[in-house]
Parts: sequence; structure tokens; C-alpha cells
Amino acid sequence: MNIEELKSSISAILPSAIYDETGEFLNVNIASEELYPLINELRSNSEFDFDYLFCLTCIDWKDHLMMVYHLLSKTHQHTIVLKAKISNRENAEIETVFNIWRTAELLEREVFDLFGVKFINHPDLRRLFLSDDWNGYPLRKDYVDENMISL
Amino acid sequence: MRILLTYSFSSFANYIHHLLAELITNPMLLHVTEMVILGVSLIAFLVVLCFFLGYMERKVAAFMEIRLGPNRVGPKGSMQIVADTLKLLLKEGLTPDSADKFLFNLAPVIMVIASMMVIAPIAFAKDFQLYDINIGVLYVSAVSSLGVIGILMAGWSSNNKYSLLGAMRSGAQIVSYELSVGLSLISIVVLSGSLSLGDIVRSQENGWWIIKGHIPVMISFVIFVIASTAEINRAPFDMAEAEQELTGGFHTEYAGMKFAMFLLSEYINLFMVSAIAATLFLGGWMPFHIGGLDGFNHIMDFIPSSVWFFSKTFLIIFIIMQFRWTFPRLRVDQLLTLEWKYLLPISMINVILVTIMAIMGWHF
Amino acid sequence: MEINKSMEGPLTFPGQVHETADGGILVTKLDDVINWARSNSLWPLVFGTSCCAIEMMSTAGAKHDWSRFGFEVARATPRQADLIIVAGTIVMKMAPVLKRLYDQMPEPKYVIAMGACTISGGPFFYNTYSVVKGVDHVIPVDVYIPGCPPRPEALLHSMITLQEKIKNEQYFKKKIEDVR
Amino acid sequence: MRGLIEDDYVTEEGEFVINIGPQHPSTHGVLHLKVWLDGETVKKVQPHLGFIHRSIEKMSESLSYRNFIFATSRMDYLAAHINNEACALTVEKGLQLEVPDRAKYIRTILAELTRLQSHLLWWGCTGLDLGAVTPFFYAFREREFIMEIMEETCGARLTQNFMVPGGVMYDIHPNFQKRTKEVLTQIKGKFQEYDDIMTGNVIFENRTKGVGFLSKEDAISYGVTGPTARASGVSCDIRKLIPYSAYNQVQFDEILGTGGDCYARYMIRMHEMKQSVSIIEQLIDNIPEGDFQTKTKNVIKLPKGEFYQRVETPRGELGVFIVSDGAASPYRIKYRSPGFSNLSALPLMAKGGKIGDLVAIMSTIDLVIPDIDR
Repeated sequence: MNIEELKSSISAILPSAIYDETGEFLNVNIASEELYPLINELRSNSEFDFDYLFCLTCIDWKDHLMMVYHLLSKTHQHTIVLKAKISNRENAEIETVFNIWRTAELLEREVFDLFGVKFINHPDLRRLFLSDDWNGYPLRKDYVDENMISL
Repeated sequence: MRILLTYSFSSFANYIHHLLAELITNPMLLHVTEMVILGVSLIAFLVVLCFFLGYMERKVAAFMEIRLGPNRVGPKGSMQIVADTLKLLLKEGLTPDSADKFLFNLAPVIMVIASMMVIAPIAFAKDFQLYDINIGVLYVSAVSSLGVIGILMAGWSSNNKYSLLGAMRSGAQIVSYELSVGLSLISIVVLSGSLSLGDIVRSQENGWWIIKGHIPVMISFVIFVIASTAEINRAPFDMAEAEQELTGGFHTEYAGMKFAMFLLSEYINLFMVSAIAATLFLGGWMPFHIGGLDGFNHIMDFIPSSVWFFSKTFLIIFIIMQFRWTFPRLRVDQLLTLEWKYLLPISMINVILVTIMAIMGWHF
Repeated sequence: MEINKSMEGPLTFPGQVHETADGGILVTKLDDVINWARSNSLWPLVFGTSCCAIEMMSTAGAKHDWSRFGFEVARATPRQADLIIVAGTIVMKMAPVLKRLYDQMPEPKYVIAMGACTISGGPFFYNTYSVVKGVDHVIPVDVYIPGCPPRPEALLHSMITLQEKIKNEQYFKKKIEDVR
Repeated sequence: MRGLIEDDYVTEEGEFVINIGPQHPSTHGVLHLKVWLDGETVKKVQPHLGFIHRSIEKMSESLSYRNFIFATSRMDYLAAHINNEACALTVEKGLQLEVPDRAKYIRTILAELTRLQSHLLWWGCTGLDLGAVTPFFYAFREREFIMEIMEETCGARLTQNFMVPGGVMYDIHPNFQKRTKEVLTQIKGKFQEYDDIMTGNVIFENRTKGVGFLSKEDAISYGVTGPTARASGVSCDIRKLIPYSAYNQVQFDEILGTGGDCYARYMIRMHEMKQSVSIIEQLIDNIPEGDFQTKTKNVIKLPKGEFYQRVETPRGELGVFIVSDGAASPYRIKYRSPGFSNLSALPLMAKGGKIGDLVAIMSTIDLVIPDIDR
């Protein structure tokens, strides 16, 4: 599927999706609540068949957090980037995609550890890199570390 | 030249005996004194031997691994092991708090004693044998399996899961491989008709068993070397230690002198196993003889019997060391599969073959 | 030669016993023997956290070959090791582990801080929330080697430096002073 | 010590838990594995990470686009060139900068040399992990020659820091081509030796064949890449799929296996070494004349946007994701490290095996822990 076909197919599932084609891949902006139904469809529908989640991360845009999913289909060789906006910074929550791509288990734990996004239904949501008594989420822009030496 | 040929340690022992008999008149005291002298010299001999074996292992490893090995301490690095031992003796001897202290400290002692006891019936040279016990082969196989008690004790008392796993592995391993070792020893007992190690050596006067006994004895020799490598816990059968899996295995918690004792017992075991293999299969101190060729045999007799014994033993030690530095380690279930599915059936059939050969007189 | 010798001071006759500052011939000689054994048999702990560990492995390799000095008996368990080469960055989560490893080693024990990370945090010294800025915040260090990562020759040099340090230790003399 | 002891040590009847790592000879660094055992059989494995989490991503947010590249040398230190190259390529993608052909060739040759030395080290360590010590020394003998070439041209042995946005930092050393060819001849002669000592060994085959099976579907689902995935039959060589640098100018095969076990992974890497040699041989005599670097401004500012670059490291697919807000340093950087995803499949592969199998699996998926923890 090329970009136009992807766009029309996704719009059929989720009309509220906003597209951004400035980058290398097709970016699909959605709200965090809309993520799971769409992503489930993207995986299970054989037209999309996005079987490979090659990057899962989060960006802190100061007023909101944004989850970024890079998806690729090994069979069709097409790529899209899903961006789910989480407006609530203090109590950030999003559905886990662990049961769709197993690789998400550790990646989501990493995001939880460094950004504090809670993944609903995640089987084992603990800190991954930092010790369990760590305060704060270091990759957030407002994280202040007293040990830090700024240049 | 005549003196050199007939020279044996018995004359030396007799000389010391007479010397002491003149000084000490009480026969009981004399006996005790001789025993003490014997014990001290034996331990000294074994420790020096272990220094040498440790040095040899470092150098063989270096030879296999295209590097130089120790060469800074002493000439050609020969004092390296002395430094290591001295350092281990002077190191803090830790006993973990939660360990069973009595068993923890007893285990290395048992290991060393068990391995040293095997020395008794071994003939180092012509007429040089501590005690030619008439059931020598039985004694050797019985005593050499005592070491496993030390390993189990060490593993259990350390209160460490790695140690316990190592000890359990080792228990299963040594009990299994004992069977193959025993069966391959039996093939020589069948051929020579004696359990005494002295008699077995003398029965090889017209040729070593490995040559006289054709292929069946060669098979039992190979099985003996493999199984005894496993019995003394050396790579590729070092399941009890398995550095990459269990960090240190049964000796994970041991430090300083107690660890040195484990090393000591490892090297004594290595030597003993090779010495037994050399005695049974390669004729011990017996020179290379071919039945009927008297002239040739006479020339071979010029080489002292102790040289024959030690060169055979060290050849086998070298082979076992090469195993260690070349082969990957077996997995624990493969280790037992190898014994119960391959070595044991082969050696059982082999014993029958050897027995038939002995009855029919097919050997030389 | 002859002239120099006579200029050193008053002549002594052979066999004369001196009152030495270090507490006697026997103790000094024993110390020498102990130091000789300890310095020539430094068994390192297999401990590498990052890049420097690879250079440590290179040092063990055939070209640099630390076995020449008797260092090749790398022990996996801290109980049997004399020396811990901290090869690589130590982060906050690793620091208690390192401390425990150090505590598990029996005396005498030595530490080499290998590479910039272990000296000061190295290239990760600023704006990171998780790196310990120097391993000497956690355990005492005997020898520091700079470099990112240090060359194998530098590691060998540091180990020889450590040997020299050990050769000047006075184990028995201290014992005697304690008794006095 | 929290994080080490507070976890649930819940065991079933007859089970017990051992902690492998953080300091353990077979974890290749400071990985901590909590292993539930029933006797010798592994019931469950749980990786605990973060013992070398150096927060490279956070640090990069305060470094300029020239400098952040060099922090990645310490990430996967066995593939420092390739990490640097990935970052440089991402910045070039953002700047839409054309790199001179000469730089492309040099990058590719150095990347393949890096791959070769990384695989050599892996081969030696696999031997060591399985209990054979000698392969380690054989591997390091050849690796030292490559290190010498690196040192001559880049000035460092391990963390070369040779790639800059726009090309490479310096021109190659005059001896570079001659010595590389010498070393290649040397290494090609040694492949047979490697096979002799390890590949055909009965014990080695028993230890690796049928051990740590990973199916194709699981490999994709777990995001496994590199030789580990290719052994399961997943075609994922970025050098073939999305050629970068000079990979579109060379002929090479993507080695695919079907076994999915440790032996297949081993064989893939052994063949990849030969492919690397062949790639370097094709390029080394044809390095075009010209600039080795496109001049860039002193302060690089990427336009606003997001840039993603995938490259193939010896361990798999490295992704560099830069989010720029137009400033002189990145707003957010994410490294999709190959080891991280490969490790996530370890519990699946190790389940039901023995402790010895766990060690074999860990060594054949070739973990580099700082690459996982970043």
C-alpha cells in the first residue's frame, strides 16, 4: 500500500486521524484513547499487516506527552508512524500494546521508567533501568536533578 | 654401570632403616619415626609435584593459546606457582556467616586426604612402592571416589545456591563415571589375573597391556582416560565448577588457604589418575619391552625405571590438559547421557571381549 | 666503584648486626617475601561493566598477554580474587553491587580504576542523572589509569605500578607495632 | 540494594531462584537475570536491566549535533563506527546534506571492519562461554590486527569517533589500503582454523543444535533483528533493504538460516564474517578520489521535524530517532538498540532448557549490555 491508500484505509477506521507527511514516513496523529482499536486493526487486518513494531518511544512536549509507534509490515514493506497524544501529564495513561507485539513489554517498561506513562493492562509494570525508589521521571523536560552539573 | 642398572630405591630405604635402627632401639618408636619421615616426605613430594603441575598447566595453556605464559617470576616464570601458593596461604581465610562452619572447614581437608590416600599402592619405580596391597586396584577405585564427599560437603555447607548446584552435579557425575572407570580397570585385572598393582606391572614384562591386549584394551584405555577426566572434575567435564554457569561451583565461597587445598587436591587427583592409567595400560615403571627381543629389551633397561614411569604419567597429564583448553564443556544432561548411553554399554561389552580374549589366550 | 664505596660512610665489617629502623632483619625479610608473593600473584576479579572491559580482554589476549606477570588467573568469584579492575562506568544502581563485591573479597585487596568513567564519570560526567562521578565515591582506589578506554599497555603499566606499591607494604612491621 | 532484593521470589513446590549477575562471567557485562529453576531446568527468566544505564539519551539533549555522536561510541562499543555512522546519517538526513563518495566508501569499509572485529570477539566469547578457552585467544589474535588499522587511521582502538556530519573526520592513512588488504588475507586464512576448533566439534554441536529455538513469528513479534533474527529466517538486513553509504555499490548476500537455534545463529555470524571480507575487498581498491567531508557550518541546526535512520550493526538494527525543535541541540533522541529487543526474547528462548543452555543462548544472541541499557 502506498501512502494515499494507507491514509484512506485508516480514515475508514478512524475518521478523526490527522495526517502529517512532512517527514520520511506517514505520521498519523491520534488521541491516546483511540489508540488501541486502531492499532489492533492495523495488526490483525491482512491489508495492513503491521507485524513489526521497530520503535516505541515517548516525547515530552512540555504541555503534553506523545507516544510514538513506528510500525512496519514485513509482508507489504510499508511504514507508518502513529503518534498518540496524552494530554494529562500528571496522570499519563495509555493502553498497552504488549499483547499485539511482544517487544512492547520491555519498551513500555522503559517508557514508564523514564517518562512515567502508565500502561493499562501491562503485566509487569515496574521500573526497568532505575532502582525502584527513584523519584521522578528523568527524561521529562521538567525533571530536576540536584547532582546535575549544567554547562 | 652394573650398579646403575641394579640400583633401586629399596637399597636406599634399607640404608635409612639401618641408620635409624642404630639410633633408636625401641622397635615401636622406630616404626613410628619411619612412618613420620615417610609421611612428611610424601606430602613434600606431592606439594612439589603440584607446584610443577600448576606451572605445567599454565605453560601448556599458554602453548595452546599462542601466548607466552608466566615468565617474570623466577627463571621462565617457574616461581609463579610458589608466589601464588604463598599468597593464598597468607590471604584472609573467610568463612561466611551463614555457612555450616564445621563442615565448611572440614571439606577441603577431606578432599586433600582422599586424593593423597591414592598414592599408597602406586609403584613410582622398580621396587619403590609404599605398600603393594594385594587388592590395589580395588583400593584405588574405592578411595578415589571418596573425594565426592568433600565436594558435596563443600557445596552444602557453603549455603550458596551456586555451590549447591555444583555439588549436586558433581555427585551425579562422579557416581556415574565411577562405573566406567571400574569396568575399564577390570579388563586389565582379567588379563593380568591380579589385583595387586605390583603384579600388574610385572605382568607387562614382555610388553605393555595396551600393545599386548589389541583393540579391546585400547578401547578401555580411551574409556579410562575420558571417565577419569570426568571423575576428577576437569574440563570438559568440570560441571562442578563450570565457571561460566556457576561462577565457581562448589568452591564459590572458599578463599585463601582452603581454596588452595582444593587446587592441591585437583592436581594430586590429576597426577594419580594419570599414574594409574600409566601403571595399568602403559606398564608403569616397566621399560618398553618386546617379548623375545632380548637385546632390545636390555637396551631399554638402561633408562631408569622412574624415568619411564614419570614420562608415561606426564604424557597422559599433557593429554588431559589439552582436553581442558580445547573442548567446550558438556551440558549436565549430555554428560550423563554420554556415560549411561555410550561409555557404560561399550565398556561392558568390552569387558566380555577382554574376558574371551584372556580365556582363549589371544593376547601376546 | 671502589672510591664511591668508601665515600658512602664508615666501613662496616661483614656480619655486623645493625639496629634497623624497621624492626629487625627477620621482620623486614619476611615482609619482603610476603610482598613478593602478593605482588606477583594478583588474581583479578572478572568484572567489567562497559568499554574498558574489552580492552581488559585485549590485555588478556595473546598480543599483550598479562599472564606473563601471573595475572591470568581471573576468578569469577570475589572470594578468590585479590584485585578488582573497575573497567567501565559505575552507575547509581551498580554502586551498591560494586561495594558488596568489594566487601566480599578477602584481605588483602586492591582496586584499579580503569578509564575516565571510573576516575571522574568520564564522558558521562555532566547532565546525567545516573552515573557515579568517580568510583572512589564507592570503594577506595589504589591505582588510577586515564583513557577512554586506556590502551592495554596502560593497564599493564597500572598493574605493574600496583605491584610496586605492594612491594613497599609492611605487613609484619605493622603487626609488631600493633602488639607493642 | 533495592531493585535487587525487594522483588517477588515466589516459587512453586520444588523451585528455587538464583540470581545470575550483575557480576557474572557469562552475562558479558552487568546484566542481571533472575532465574527460576527446577533442579537444572530453567522455568522462568526475568532480565533486570539498568546496571549500566548511563542516560546517554538525556545527555544528548544538551549536546550539540556535532558532539552527541561521540557519546554513542560508548553505547555499543563493539560497533562504535556503526553507531557514529547512524547518528551522522540522521543529522545528514535532517540537513539534506550530500556526502562525498570517498567518505561513503571509507565509512562502509570501516563499518565492515568493525563488524568483522565485533564478530571475531563474539566468536571468541562464545567459545569461552561454552567452556573452551582457546578460541578466545585465536579470535583476539586477528582482532588486534584490525585494531591496529583502526588506530592508525582513526587514532583510537575501540571508541574511534571518526564519523562527523558530512563525512569522516580525517582522510585515511596512506597505509590504510595496504594494511587492510594484508589483514584480510591473514583473516581469510584463519577461517578454516576457526571451523576446525569449534564448528565441527561434537560437544559444540550438541551444546548448540536445537537449543534456544526462536520461531520466525516470535522473532518478528519480539522485534528481534540482526543475525539472531536471520537465523530464524527473517529477512532484516538493513544493508540490503534500505542501502545506506556505499552498500548499494557492492555485491553481498544476506545470509538467512532456518534453524532458529543457537547453531544457526552461530553459522550466520560465521558466514557474515566472510561476507564482510568480501565487501571490503570490493571497495578497498576503488575508493574514489575527492573530498572526505562536506563542509558544514560550525553550529549545526536541524530544521524542525523528526528524523529516523536505521542501520545494521553486528547485533541487529540500530535506529536513531531525532526530534528537533530547530535549536542547536536535539530536543529528544531515541536509540532503538538491537540488543534491547533481542534480549526481550531471551526468556522465551531459555524456558525449558538447562542452565548451560541459558549461557549458550546468551552468547549466541551476542549481548552488549551498555547497548541495551544506553
